[in-house]
Amino acid sequence: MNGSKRVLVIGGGIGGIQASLDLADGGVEVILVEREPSIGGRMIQTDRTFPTLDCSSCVLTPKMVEVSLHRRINLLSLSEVVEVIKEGGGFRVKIRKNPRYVDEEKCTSCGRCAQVCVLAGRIPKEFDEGMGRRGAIFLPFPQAVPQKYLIDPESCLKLKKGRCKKGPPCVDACEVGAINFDDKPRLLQYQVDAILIATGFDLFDPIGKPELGYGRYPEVITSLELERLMAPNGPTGGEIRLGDFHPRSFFFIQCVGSRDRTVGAPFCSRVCCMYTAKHAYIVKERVEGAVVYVSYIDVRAHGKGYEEFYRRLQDLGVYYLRGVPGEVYKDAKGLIVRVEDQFSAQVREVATDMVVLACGIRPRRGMEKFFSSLGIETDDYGFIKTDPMTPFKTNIPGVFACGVVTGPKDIPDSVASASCAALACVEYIS
Amino acid sequence: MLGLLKREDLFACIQCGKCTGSCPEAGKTSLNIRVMVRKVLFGDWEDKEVPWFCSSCGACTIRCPRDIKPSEVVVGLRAQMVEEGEIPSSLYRALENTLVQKNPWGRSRNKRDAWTAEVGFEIPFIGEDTLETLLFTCCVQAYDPRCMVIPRNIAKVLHAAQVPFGILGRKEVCCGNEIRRVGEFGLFKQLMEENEANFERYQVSRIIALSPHCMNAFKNEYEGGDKKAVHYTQLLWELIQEGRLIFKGSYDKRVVYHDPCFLGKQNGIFDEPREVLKAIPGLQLMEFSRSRENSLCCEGGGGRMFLDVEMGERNGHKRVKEALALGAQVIATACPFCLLNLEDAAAVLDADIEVRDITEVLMEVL
Amino acid sequence: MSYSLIIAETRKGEFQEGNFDPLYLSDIVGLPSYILLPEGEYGILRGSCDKVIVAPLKEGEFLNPLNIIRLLERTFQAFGEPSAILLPHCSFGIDVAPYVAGRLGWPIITDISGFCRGEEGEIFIKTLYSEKINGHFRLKEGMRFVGTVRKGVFPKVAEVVKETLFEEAPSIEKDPRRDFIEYIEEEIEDVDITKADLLVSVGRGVKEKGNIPLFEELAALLGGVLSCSRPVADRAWLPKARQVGTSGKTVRPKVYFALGISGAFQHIAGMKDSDVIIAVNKDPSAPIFQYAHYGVVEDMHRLAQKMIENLRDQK
Amino acid sequence: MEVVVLAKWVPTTQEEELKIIDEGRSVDLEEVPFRMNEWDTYAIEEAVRIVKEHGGVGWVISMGSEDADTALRRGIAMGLERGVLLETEEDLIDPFQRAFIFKNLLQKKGIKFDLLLTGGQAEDDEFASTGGVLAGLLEVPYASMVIGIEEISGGEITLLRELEGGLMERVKMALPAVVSIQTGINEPRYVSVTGVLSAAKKERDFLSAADFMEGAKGLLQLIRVEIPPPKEGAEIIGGDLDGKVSGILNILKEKGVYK
Repeated sequence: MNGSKRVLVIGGGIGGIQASLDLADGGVEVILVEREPSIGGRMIQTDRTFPTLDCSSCVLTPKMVEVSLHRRINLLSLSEVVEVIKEGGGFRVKIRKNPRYVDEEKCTSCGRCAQVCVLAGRIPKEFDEGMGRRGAIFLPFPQAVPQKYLIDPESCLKLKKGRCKKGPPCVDACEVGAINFDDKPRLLQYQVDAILIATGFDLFDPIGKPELGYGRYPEVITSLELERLMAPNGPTGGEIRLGDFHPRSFFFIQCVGSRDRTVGAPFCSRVCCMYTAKHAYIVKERVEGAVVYVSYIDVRAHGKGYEEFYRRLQDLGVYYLRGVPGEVYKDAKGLIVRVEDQFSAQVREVATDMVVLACGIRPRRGMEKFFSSLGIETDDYGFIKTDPMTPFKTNIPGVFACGVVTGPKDIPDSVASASCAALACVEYIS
Repeated sequence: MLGLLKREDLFACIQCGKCTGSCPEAGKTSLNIRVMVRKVLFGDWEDKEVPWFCSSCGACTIRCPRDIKPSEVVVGLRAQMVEEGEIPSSLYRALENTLVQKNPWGRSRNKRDAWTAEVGFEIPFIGEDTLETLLFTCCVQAYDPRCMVIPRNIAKVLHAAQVPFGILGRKEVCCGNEIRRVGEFGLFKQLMEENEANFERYQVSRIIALSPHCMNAFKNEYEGGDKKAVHYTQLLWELIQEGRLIFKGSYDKRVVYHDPCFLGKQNGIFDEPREVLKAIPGLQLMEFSRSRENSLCCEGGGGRMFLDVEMGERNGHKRVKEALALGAQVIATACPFCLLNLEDAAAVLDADIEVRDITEVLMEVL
Repeated sequence: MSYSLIIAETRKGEFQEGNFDPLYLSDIVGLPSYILLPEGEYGILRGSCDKVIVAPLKEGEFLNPLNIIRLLERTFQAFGEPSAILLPHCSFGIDVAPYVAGRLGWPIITDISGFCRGEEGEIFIKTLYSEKINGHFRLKEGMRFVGTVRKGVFPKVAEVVKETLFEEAPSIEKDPRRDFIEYIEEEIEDVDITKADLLVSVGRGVKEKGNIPLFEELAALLGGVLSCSRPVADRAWLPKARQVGTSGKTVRPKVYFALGISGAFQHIAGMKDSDVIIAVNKDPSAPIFQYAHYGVVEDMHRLAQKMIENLRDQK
Repeated sequence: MEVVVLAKWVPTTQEEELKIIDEGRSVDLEEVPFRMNEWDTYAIEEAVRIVKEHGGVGWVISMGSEDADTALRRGIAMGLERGVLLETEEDLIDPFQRAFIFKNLLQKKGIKFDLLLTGGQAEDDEFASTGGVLAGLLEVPYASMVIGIEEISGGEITLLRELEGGLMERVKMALPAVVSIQTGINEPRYVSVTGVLSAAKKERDFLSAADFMEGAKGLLQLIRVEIPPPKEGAEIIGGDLDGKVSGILNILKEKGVYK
């Protein structure tokens, strides 16, 4: 019924995926633009979801595949919207598709190229938050969609310096001749009737809280880094270790970069209490005899089954400690977390093997310019402003938003907002 | 009643405890700054001893996620006691001395320029010419024989680098940084006004502060605002970059740098002192685990140089032990209070380690 | 012939040494000396003054300016009016002298530490501005005054040996408005600093209580006892029993090792008879260097540190 | 209970190298800062406490140049109520004369007191006499070097005098009386700069000392001042820190107190 209508969905995380599928299933043609080489977003980086502890990739991978196969979804990976012009009832959008240097049509995803890359295992892997390594030619992660290799021009010797080992080896290894060092960015233009923004979030960079020792002590990691250590498709195959170091004691610090004016973020990120609870659970489950501390300001277990999950954690013997640590440093005993345990009003200096920072949520970096070019209003922190009664609408008619781009949400809420926004789109364009 | 704070400001406190977790005095003294903020909010803080435990390192205020400024709550409580006249006797002396002689030690104001005697050349009074660059000595460096070497060294460096500068001599009065922190706002204002009048009268366009405490006062507390005050380490790094200091010889020692709270944490000057040290030939710079923003307070601030409080292990002792564990031969710092406290600790611990001001290390190779 | 009347101090029946200074001053000025005392035995005075006048008053009644003034009135009647009333400069002298001067309408000079006679007449010297200045005072209306005399500054005029007469002062009706009740001894403390051969004594320069243990250690390593000056005891950094000086203990150790003590007269008075005084002070103009046999210009903390290091090494 | 304190505004000379001027007749105090005589702060504190406990009015009276008003303001800031300054530019050093002027003031102005407190001595001339002479002139009881006031009741005061060698005496006196206060009797409260500034708003009486000179002639004349000749002085042990330490240890060994 809407065969001629077209919607641009920006962002291929769980929100963008759900919205695209809903729109496409409703007969709308979807252009799904993803900046990264694969869709999947933040959710695909996580090991499991809370509070049910479902395997994230088991839930998400089928949806990602469905996106790639859907006849009404045009997936543009490695792509960015560069211009949007209001035109008639709709928009004319310009999209830059960045070069992959691997022909998507030809690549069979055999992986031989990656094996022979001179830099194989030497470049920090984005998907693993730098915990794992890749080469200059790589597949973002095993379940990536599109299931195509790409070359990172920043590290590839051929692209950067013009010369690699003879061959180069990847070219020699590729039986289908998919590698194309001459690939160039392409500018695509589309006419769309509506736009749905689902650009998601970044995590707060804890370098901004120097007292917590991130970037200084390798044993201080972010929650997303821990996700990668826990995930079966992560650098350690799900084993919680740093190289050969197997931590036995863990200290989780919540509200890192949330509820914190010193870093310009007085808001609550909504998800950290629960994902930390989940982490604590998995640690207890996988590391025998693990000693786990969780420091918090308030535990906000507001969702369905959340409080019960929190309670389960306590039954497992996790020390929930009310008080925000002042600092993390190292002495002869190892990492020391200095924190006031408020219920005993006592300052404790807790020695621990690993500190995990529950970093708060920030809008995706680099979106401000795009939003302002469109005239989209954002709040003080860069989240898109919406009205309470239409939480999926931006101030620009025809531009909708879902997921964390309008404010912190967990996965169920993001999915719900995606479906709502999709519905609103359909309503708008008909 | 709370100095610069109003009680209403404290309602925003969510009792997260970041302050207490950050406080170098928490645990070892009975100061629990979170509890103090809470009790002050409810108007039932009564203790007269605990507020004196704070060393004004500023960590609580810098890190407070709600911008409550707990260290100002301490200052407020102190101000209340100052107005009521109930303060520790040692502080009584320091304040009386500052009122009368313009320095907390009660040394004669007329001897404030005594340190110039041994520099070997005439140091002009700032008013003698349009010199514009003022070397601000302040009290510890002017009177403490151990610290007098700092102004002398800087004077020599400026002289050698042909930077014209002058001093206020007997006209200089205490910068008031600690006076404000012990809650004597009236006296602070008096000192500020006297110094600012001199800055104005002699058209000072740049102030070289020897102590981070003075620099902080000029930059952050004086009504005139940023009087182009720089810390001497900033000046030294400038001179080194401009190639105006010529090094002779080599300082072949392992040196660990201790960040003073008022230089580092509170004013963000972390790199210049390190750059100066790194520029010294032969010097091997080491880092404490707790360095930069996490530097462990020497406990010399907030009037604690004149106050005697009961406490557990002195942080200076911890610091010296940390330096020994690192294998450092020298602890270098850039604040007279840190210098005195750390040197004292090294002596008490009988530690085989030198404690030096950065200027002292520098002079070895100039 | 006029005379000088010395009102002497006794404590618990003991004749105080400080009474000799007014006696010697009287000899130097050239006046016959009469000495007024409470009930007691004063053979010790034979040969050193012209008259010993014993008042029919108990010590507690005598050491009282209100009774003294009544006693003086009767004494003047009996022996004539003196040219000078002299007292030792001590808690008694300073209690009685000004009151007597007020009642009599006479000038007063306290803490006299010198005397000379020249063109300007008789000059009494007293220190001003914490010992930094000597003031030369002249009596505008001739020799009639009340004075207190600093202890230990006037030597005995060698040739003076007097035929001392012992007399009884007339009895008086006591003034009921001031009454001695009792002496209060300070509580006995752990150590007796008056019995030590070596005193390590700290003053204001110690700066804070937290520094005391350093000097305790130094004293212990040297086998001495730690004492202090008034500011240290006032702040209760050391017990009062450790205080040297006029309001504390008078000590005569073999070595008095003073650190960070500037040398207020009250302190000097309590230690100046030590065999050897070693003074450490960072201020080279500290008055204590005038009294010490050996001086070290140095920060007391730095020096103590170093000494402790050396002493530990030797052990 | 009417309590009067005599307080003096004195030059702070402890740290100064003083110079003689005026052909040997006076000391150059031009560059010397002034402050409240330390003993007087204890006397004022004691007065404030007495008035607080027994009610009545506390007075602070000072004599000197107009700068001595600061003494009044400090006294008021500490808790006294009334301030009187006897202004004079003359350097009245004779304690007898000073006391006489105070006597005239009290009598002419009808200032009655139950207790008059002075500091044990003034830091500048160290006469320690004004209170005692005044008590004599007024024929009221007097006690000096008081280190404790134990009780005031029934027109009597029980106090402790500090004697030498750690000894004290307990004395009872009838009121009205004059008492001179020794340091250490209490812990004087701190007076903040703001406190002194706001005390400036309180009413004080500024009178000319010249109006109270009747019969108050100077009996004592300061004809000369001089810097005392340096005493023999100490033999200075110099050298570096090690040299100083070994020098001291040698003396201790020589004297046989340290082996």
